[in-house]
This record gives sequence, C-alpha cells and structure tokens, in this order.
Amino acid sequence: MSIQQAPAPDTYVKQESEPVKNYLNAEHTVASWLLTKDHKRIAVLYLISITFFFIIGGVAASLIRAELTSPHGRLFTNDSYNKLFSAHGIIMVFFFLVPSIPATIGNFIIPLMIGAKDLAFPRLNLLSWYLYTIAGGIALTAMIMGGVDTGWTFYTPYSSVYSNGQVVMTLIAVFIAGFSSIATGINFIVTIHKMRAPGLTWFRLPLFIWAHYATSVIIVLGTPVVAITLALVAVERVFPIGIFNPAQGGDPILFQHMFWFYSHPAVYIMILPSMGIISEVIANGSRKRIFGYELVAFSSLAIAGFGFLVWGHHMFVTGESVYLAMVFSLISFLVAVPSAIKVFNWTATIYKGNVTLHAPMMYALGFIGLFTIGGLTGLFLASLAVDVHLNMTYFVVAHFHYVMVGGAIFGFMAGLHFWWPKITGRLYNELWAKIAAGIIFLGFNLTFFPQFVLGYLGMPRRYHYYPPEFQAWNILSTAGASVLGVGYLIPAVYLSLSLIYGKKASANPWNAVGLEWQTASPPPTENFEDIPIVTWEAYDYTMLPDVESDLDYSSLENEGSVSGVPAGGVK
Amino acid sequence: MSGHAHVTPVKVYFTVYVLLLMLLVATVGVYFIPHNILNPPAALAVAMAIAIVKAALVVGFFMQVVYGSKLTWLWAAIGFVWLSLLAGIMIDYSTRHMNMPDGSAFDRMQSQSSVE
Amino acid sequence: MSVEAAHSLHNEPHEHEEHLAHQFMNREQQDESYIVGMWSFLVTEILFFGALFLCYSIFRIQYPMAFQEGHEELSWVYGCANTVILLTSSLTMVLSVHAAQTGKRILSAMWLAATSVLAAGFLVVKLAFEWYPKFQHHLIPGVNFHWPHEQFTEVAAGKAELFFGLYFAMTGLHGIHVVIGIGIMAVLGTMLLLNHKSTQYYMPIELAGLYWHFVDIVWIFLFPLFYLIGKR
Amino acid sequence: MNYPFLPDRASDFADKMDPVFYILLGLTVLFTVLVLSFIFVLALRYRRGQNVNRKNPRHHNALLEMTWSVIPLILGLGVFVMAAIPYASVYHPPKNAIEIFVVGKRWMWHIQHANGARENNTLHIPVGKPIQLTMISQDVNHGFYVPAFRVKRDALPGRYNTMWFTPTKIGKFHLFCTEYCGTNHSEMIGSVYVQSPMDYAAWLANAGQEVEARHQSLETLGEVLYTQLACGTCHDKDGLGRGPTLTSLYGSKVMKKDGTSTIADDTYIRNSIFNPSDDIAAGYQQVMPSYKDQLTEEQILQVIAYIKSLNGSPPGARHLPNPGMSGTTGQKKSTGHGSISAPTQPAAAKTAEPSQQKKSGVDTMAPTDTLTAPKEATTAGKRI
Repeated sequence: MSIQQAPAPDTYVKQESEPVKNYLNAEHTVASWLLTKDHKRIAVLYLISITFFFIIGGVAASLIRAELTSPHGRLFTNDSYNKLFSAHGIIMVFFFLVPSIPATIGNFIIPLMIGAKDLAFPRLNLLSWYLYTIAGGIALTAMIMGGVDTGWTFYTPYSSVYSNGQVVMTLIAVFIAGFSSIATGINFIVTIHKMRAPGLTWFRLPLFIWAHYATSVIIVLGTPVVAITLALVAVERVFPIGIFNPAQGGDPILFQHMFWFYSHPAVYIMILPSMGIISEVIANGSRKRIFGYELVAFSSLAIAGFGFLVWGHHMFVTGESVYLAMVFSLISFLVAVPSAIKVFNWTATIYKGNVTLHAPMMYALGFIGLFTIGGLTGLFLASLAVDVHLNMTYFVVAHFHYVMVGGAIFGFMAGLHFWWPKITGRLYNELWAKIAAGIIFLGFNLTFFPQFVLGYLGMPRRYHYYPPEFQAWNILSTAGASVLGVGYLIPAVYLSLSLIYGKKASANPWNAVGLEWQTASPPPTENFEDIPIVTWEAYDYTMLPDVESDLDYSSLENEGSVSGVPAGGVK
Repeated sequence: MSGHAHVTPVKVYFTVYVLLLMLLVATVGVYFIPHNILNPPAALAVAMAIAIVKAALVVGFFMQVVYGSKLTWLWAAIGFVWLSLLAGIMIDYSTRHMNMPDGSAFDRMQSQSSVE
Repeated sequence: MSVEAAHSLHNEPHEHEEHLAHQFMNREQQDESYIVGMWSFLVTEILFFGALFLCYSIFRIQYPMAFQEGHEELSWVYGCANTVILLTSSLTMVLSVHAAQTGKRILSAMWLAATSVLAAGFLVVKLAFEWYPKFQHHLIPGVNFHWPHEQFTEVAAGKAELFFGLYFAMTGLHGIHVVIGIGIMAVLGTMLLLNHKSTQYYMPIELAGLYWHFVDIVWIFLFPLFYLIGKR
Repeated sequence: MNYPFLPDRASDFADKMDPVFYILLGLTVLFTVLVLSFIFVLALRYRRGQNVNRKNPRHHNALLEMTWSVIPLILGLGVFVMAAIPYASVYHPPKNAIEIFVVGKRWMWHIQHANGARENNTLHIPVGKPIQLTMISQDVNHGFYVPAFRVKRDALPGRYNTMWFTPTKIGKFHLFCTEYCGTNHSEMIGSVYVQSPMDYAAWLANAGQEVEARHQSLETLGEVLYTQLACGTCHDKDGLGRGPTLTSLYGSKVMKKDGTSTIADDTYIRNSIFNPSDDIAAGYQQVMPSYKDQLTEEQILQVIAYIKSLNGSPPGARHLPNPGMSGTTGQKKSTGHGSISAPTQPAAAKTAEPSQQKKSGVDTMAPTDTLTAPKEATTAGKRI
C-alpha cells in the first residue's frame, strides 16, 4: 500500500522563503482570474459572489425579523415587507443555497479528491460562473427597479396575472441561474464518471463525491422542468397563453406540480452536498472509516431518486387527488429512511473513534443534531392530517430553516473551515472558530425553535401583521436572529484576517486521508505533480500512524507544520 | 483525424433515412383514416407509436447509441425514464374525483365509473 | 485490478496529444467524456421539452374540441414538408459526421452547409408559411387574438388561445433550437474550411450532430401532435 | 397579554389530528435526545487523549444497520396510516352537513349562508353540527385556515374545493388566509364565531338586516338571476327549448354530445355557465353564450343553489320571482355587490335575541329547519 510520490512535509516548511507556484500566485492579472479555466480559481470566484449574495439575503432576513418584533408592522409597508421576504427567498434559494456547496467547495475539491487535473469541461465551468453572475445581476437589478412580491415560489395566477412587481425580470434571472447550475451538474457527472484517478473505483470514492454525484443527477434532471415552468409564467405575463390561468381554462395547480417537481428535489440539492461534507469531517474528526460506508453512499442515491417522487406533499391542501396525496405522503416517509441511516451511521462512526473536536467537527456534530430535528419535523409535514394544520404556517418556515440553515449552512461552514487551509494555504484561528460555531448553534436554535411553536399555534407564513398573542415568540425569534447574525460576522472577520495574518498551512493540516491532502496547500494549478494511483479504501485512517501525540492540535498553532504528518509513503 | 470513433457505414444511414420517410408517410396516412374506422384515441396511440419508433431510429443509429458505451446507454435512457416520472403529474388529473376544474375527459371517466 | 489500471496509464503513449485537453489522460477518456456530457445536456433538453409536452397532454385531454378545431387552422402539408426537411437534414448531418470521422474535411463542411441550408429552409416554411398567416388570421395570443369560430362552433376563445399558446410556445422553443443549431453549424463549417485546429478533431462535429438529431426528434413528436390531431 | 403555548382545540378534526401530532412530537423528542446524547457521550468518551479501548473498531454491521433502517420505516408507516385516515375523511363530508359558501377575493373572505345571510371576514356556525364549506376564489389562490379547528384548504380560482369539520367548542377563533395572495395577504383575516345552536339560529335570521330588511335565501336570489338573465327562454321546464331542461338536473348523469357522460355537480354547472362550449348535452347545439362577465362568483353560487332547488324540494320552496324585483332588472351586478360591500357586524348577531326566534317557532336544533325559516321571510320580503 503506497501513495505515490507524496512529497515529504519538510518540503513545505522549506519553501516558506521562496513561495512555490500554486494556483493563487500562478498569475496575478485580473484577466487571469476572470478568464481562468482552473476549477480552483472559479471556485474562489464563486465563493466571493456567493458570499455577496448571502450577505444581501441575510440583510433581508434581518429586516424581516426586525419588522416582526411588532405585530403591527412599524417599519415597512405591506408591499415592502412582501418584497423583502421575496427577495430573501429568491436570493437565498437560487443564488445561495443551490450553488453554495457544489459550486464552491465541490468545484474546488472534487477534482482534487478524485485525482484529476481539472473538471472535465473547464470552459463550461467558467461559463457557469458567468451565467450565475449575470443572473445575480439581473435579479438585483429587478429588486432595485421595484422588486418582486411573489415569494420565491411564484405561485400562479398571482405571479402570472396579478403581481405588479418585476416578475419577468426576476424569472429571467432564475432561469439563467438554472442553466448555471445545470452546467455545474453536467460537469460533475462527467468528471466523476470519467476523470477518476487510476484505481479509484466507485467504492473507494469519498462520500463527498457520492453526495455530489447524487446532487448533480438531481440538478440535471430537475432544473430544466422548473426552468421551462418559470419561462411559461414569464411568457404568460406578456402573452395570455393561459396555461396556468384558470380564466382561460388553464390550471394553477399544474404550476405547483411542475414547480415542486424541481423544487422539492432542490432541497436535496442543498442538503446532499452538505451531508457529503459531514461524512468527510466526521471521518477525519473520529479518525475512522465512516460506519457502513456502502449504505451511506447508496442512501445518497436513494434520497436523490425518492426525492423526485414526493413533490406533491407541498400540495396536500390544494385539493389534489386524495390517492396521489397518499402516495406522496407514503414516499415522503420512505425518504426519511435513508436520512435516518446517514444520521445513525455518522453517530456510530464516532464510537471507538479518536475524536478531535476541531471547529469543522463541531459544525458537523451540530449538523447531525439540527438535521435530526429538521428531518423529523419534516415528517410532521409529510403526515397528511398533521400537514393540513401545519402547512403554510411558521412550522414549515422553522422546518426548512432547520434543514437549510441548520443543515446546508452548517455543512457549508464545516466544509469551509475544513478545506480553508487547502483553499487559501492559511490556518484560521481555531479558538475563535470554535466560539463562533457555538454562537451560531445557539443563535440558530433561538431563532428557529420558537417558530415551531408559532406554527403549531397557527401563525401563517408571509404575514406582515399578526395577532398580538404571537408577539412573544416572534420577539424571541428576532433576539435569536441577532445572535445568529453576530455568529456569522465572527467567521467573516477571522477568516478574512487569516488571509493576511494566518499561519501557513501544511499540505495536510488535519492529518487526513484523501487525495486532496496529498498535494500542496494551496494546490498547484495542475493539482498534482503526478496523477496518484489509488490502492486503498476511502477513509482508511489505519494507513496513518495512530499516534496520539502526532495529532496534538496545539501544533496547529505552530508555524504551518503538523510534524510527522505522514502524508504518504506509509506502509 | 480518425479517432476511436465507431464509423458507421453510410449505407446504414441511408437505410434509416428511407425507413424514417416511410414512417412519415404512415403517420400522415393514419391521419386520413376516418373516425368511424379508427377512433381518435386509437389514432393518437398509433401516431405516437410511430413517432416513438422514429425517435428510436434516430437515437439508435443517427446518434449512434447502439454502438455507444453502457454509460451512453444509461444517460440516453435516464432522460426518458425521468420524463415518465414527470408524467406522474397526470395521475393527479385522472384520480382527482371531486375537484376537477371542468368537465374533462378524466372527469367523465371518473363519474361514469362512480355511477355505474 | 487497480494496479493494472495504473500500469496502463503509465504506458499511455499519448498518441493524439495535439487534440487532447490538458485535463484528460487520453483520447478515449476525452471522447467519452464529451459524449456523456452531451447526452446529459440532452437529458436536460428532454425534460425541458418534456414539461411542455406534459402541459400539452393535460390540456388536450381536457379540451379535445379546442385542439381539434385549433389544429384545423394549421396546414399538415407544411408540417409534413418541414418533417421531410428536418429528416433530410439529419441525414446530411450524419454524413457530415461520417466525413469528419473518416478525415474528409471539405466533404464534412459541405454536408454541414447542406444541413444548415435545410435548417434555414425549415425556418422559412415555419415563419413565412405558418406563423405569418397566423398573424394575419389574428391567431397570436395576446397580440391580436380573435377567434372567429366562437359563435358557430363549440370552442371558446380562451381555450383556442390556450391551444395556440401551446403551439407557439412549443414550436417557438423548437424554432429557437433550430436557430441555435444553424449558428453552431455555421461556426463549425467555417472553422472546418479554415482548417482550425479544434475541428481537426471530429468530436465537435459529432456533438453538433447529437444536438441536431435531438432537434429532429422533438419535431418528430411535434408534427403528429399539432398537425395531425384528426380529421372529422 | 396572554401568550398561549398551545392552540385552542375546537373541532372534531383537531381531536383526530392532535394525537398524531403528539405521537410525532414524542418520536421527534425521543430520536433527537437519543442521537444528541449518543453524539455527546461518544464524542466525549472517545475524545483524543482519553484512555479508552479503541480496539477492533467495526466499520459496518449489517444487522445493526438493518435494524436502524427498518425501525424508522415501521414507525414511519405507522404514523403515515394514522395521519392518512383523518385526511381521507376530509374528502367525504357527511350528508347532513350545513353547507356554507366561501368566496375568497383579494383581500377578504365573503361568506354566504344557504338562507342568504352574508358576512365578510366572519363566519358564524353552530357548535356540534358538521359544517361543509364550499370554496372558490375570484382571483388568486387563497387558503382558508382556522388554526383552532386544525383545518385548512385552498380556495382556488376556477374550481370548487370543499372542506368540512364539526366545531366542538363555543367561542371566537382566528380565520387566516394562508396562501400568499399579494399586498394585503396578512390582512385577509377574520374570525370564526362558534355559537350555541340557539344563538346561531338567531344570528342566521337577523344577519345582514342593516342592509336588507329581510335577506333572501340563496335559491331565491338565484331564481331572480335566472329570471333576469332569461335562462328559462331556452332551458324550459319540459326540455322542449333550445337548451336542456334544468329540472332535476343537479346530481343527475348528463349525456354529452361527444358520447361521454358526466355528473352535474357544482363544478359542472359553474363551468357550463361560464364555458358553455365545454360540455354540450347530447341532442343540443352550442348556442349558449358565456356568462363569464355577467355573473360574480357569489352570484353563480346563487344560481347553482336555485338549480339545486329544482330537484323537487318541497312544493312551497319554489315560487315565482318576487314582483318587487322587476325594478332592479338591468342592474344585475348590484344584486350581489350591494350587500357584499356592506360590512356585517358580528356584534349585531350577539345582541340578537334568541327568545324572539323561539317565538317564531324555529326549531333551532335542526339545520334543515333553520333554512326554511328565511324562506318564509322571502315570500313577504322586499329588497330595499
């Protein structure tokens, strides 16, 4: 068992005086960034733009929460409030959550993880970022030019006939963003199929790759449907073709069917990559192979497959066929099984592990807890009679924020911290990272847990005014949101500072297995000096010496070296 | 210039083309069969069957899937499989008893069965 | 097994280095990547059009009379002519791919040109003989729609508008694909004639072919669904 | 201010749904606590530097994995069944339910009772009686939601959705619109007043008196419209006119021109008036114009009520149009709108004297009788 030509760690210590060529310092011109075909640079471009949209969506969210401290709506008019939550939803879903992990961390790590020089189609990858940026620009323009008040779901006939907002422009933006994500999806599928290093069989792939494969399949199969659906809404605003307009014999429920055919699987587009990250981090944090690797891998595919068969559970109260509603409810319960498998298997991985509670691990453990709550509350909404009460209330809001924020964003934060040394070549401040993780966890629960209660009490979502008896819970939620906001600011500060003041990272600061740790931090443009040849299973931590002193993370504080990291050549 | 590609003999292409034209003639022919001989649903079924055969010929030979790798087969098939999942939306229309928007064909079938 | 795979990698002679993008190890990998990539793109296209076909099916079942009467405004002769044109263009396309695969550069460019001429012919029939008369007959939803048969027949204007909405949405989307196809073929043909290095490798032409055949397949379904709904 | 932790429970549906909710809540708490405590304990116990036995770690265990796949599956299926049964009952309203008609429009709920009583953004119902709401929207999608009843149903444009429940508790409850419907979505709210049968009967008889001295039952209003629009010219009693007769139409099987048949229900009748060309009865030509622009959703409900009444209700129930109405011909729309725009005052209902009703001999316990009471009123009634 050997990892070919892995550079000794000493190499990197030595090179501090004369920096090695890596993807960051390969070229310095603006054009070299904007016209780059290097997946790592594109990932960084994506990271910057996605952070930008996250901030905008976050500002909208905090304004919404500020407004809801009072049941009488003192800050905004009805119309501005509606535009705010629509902006929050549209930006967060289409411009943050869907591309967040795949286009940034996935883009950066997938070729490194499978030992490829780049994605299969580098130009398509760049095109994807441009489409995303153009789409984001159009969406922001629409919001500046009066905004859109349809909510991110664009339900017809409100969006197609009645709304006075910039609906067409926003729809065009979402349409283009859809093609950006399709481009990423196609790229990942082909890359994972065809670009794996020799010896890297499917069952030697890290679970991160499995998760991204499942995600890409969903993207490719689902996105075109929502793209054409939204395009039809845009067309209907201009020409009365009437497909979704009951006045002409069209059917608004058809819109909901076609919209959720994508938008429910889209939830898995957001959560599956996050689950992939959690698998990586848990394996590293416990220094152990993921328990039941095969089952976890297949559960990703099962979630992707079943995810396409449950869209109707968003429509239990619209009067869809009762038989179909039962089928959708049943399959929604079935989706819970692969999710449960993942949670249990992650938990079992810790058993007899050698646990290091580094910041990514803290996010990962937080993820498991929050995703458990988010997933189980999803079952409330999958249960037919219970959904009749809870659908369209704050219970739904709380549920999907537990999955999207507690799940997707915790995974994103875990991944960002885990691969930050790889991406930037710098170490961040571990102490502050742990503090921030704790604050985010607390703030998150404080924000969204009260919303479960609000939902059960019956407070509908998208309400600007609400009956005064709901105020206490709303104030609690807003208080939590401010804690959460502070929690997000801390990483923004220490991660930015680490770019300048951070200690240089070694090739493998976490002492992790996985091909991405076999190359320098940051990696060279071509990723690997030589394409590695894989002869071992994923997460085979037995190939690294299990010497506890080696893994003393105080060494992270030392100048960029984790002494004795046997990045390779271990027998 | 020649790579690893499978080079199909030109004769195959011409044969497929002639077949496609013949099937086109068949489709148009079905259109002219009076309704009392072939009722509209059956005519639609025949037209769709012909279209599927034509599409299969194009996918198989012009697009070279019959010579392609397993992976190509998989990806050529998956789109059509998922399209059938999407068509699951129609189940809603065929089983929605009470709340049909209009007196549609589905509605009729439903009400006929519920009365008799 | 893995060791063998590695072995073969290192003996890779890099025979077609000049057409090999840096991220690929060999031509076989590159070729299949392109084919699979194109097919996964076509999968998105299938679902893209598929959603429209779904709308079509739902409304055709609900409003058979509207579809019956609406289709009588369309001419099956033009539809059939266009089908012949597109099928022929598919043939010229595969001949172009065949020529490219066997290294006949100029022949390949000629067949590409023939394909784009046919595609343009399709558009001429579509726009001049079909869409333009629709405009004259006030059958474009929202623009000047007037359904003269409402008084005498059994189809309300809204339903007819729905039918023509679907007609224009589906044939329009197909038409956009034809225009894109013409653009791709024009660029590729020019590059072939100039002997540009990326077209010395037949794969771009093969991929354009896959795209074009897909456009053909969509029309194979559109033709009977819109033009051959049934004679009374 | 009272900040509740649990919502009111005021309907039979709430009684059916809440147990499922609490079972799910129990399972959620159980599994969350289980997972969190496992994580906590394991992460601490196997922390780096802890001297614990890490020998022979297992990387998979088929039996264990099977167990924790199958147990959630079984639990899930159990909950599915428990939740599906009450849901299925939503689709089968009892025959004796009191039918109330709801029209959602931006941004109000307009409610019509069978006897012609109307209210906006309030709903008065008697306790202990099954209530069936037949809902439609005039513009966009709305959602009719009463948290205390745990019931919700979308009011959609172009089709009737129904829901039913039996209120079990007297009181005032929130009514919300849950399907986002535009600018004043959050103001499309109201109250549901569950009253004792006596209070309800009193309210029903007097509701809307400020607008009309005597309101007319839905079927009478429908008959007025029927006359105004001259429907009888074609749809005569004997079926000899240009259109089929409407006598005994409702609920019957209609043979259609294209050889198929359908049941003439609310949706069918509504569609036949708005889109006459969709379903032509066998043996007739398409000559009927669309009444889409001439009838509001409220009015169409009245016409449907009238057509229903042609099914051979008690002879006294049918009567000629009120002669007093002839003056209003030509202002078709005002029939509906005059009273719609007038705010109804729940306070008035509260103050109505139940005792008065008793005197008039109304058996307040029987919903069918409460419906006949206004009919008496209409025969003598005059519109203002």
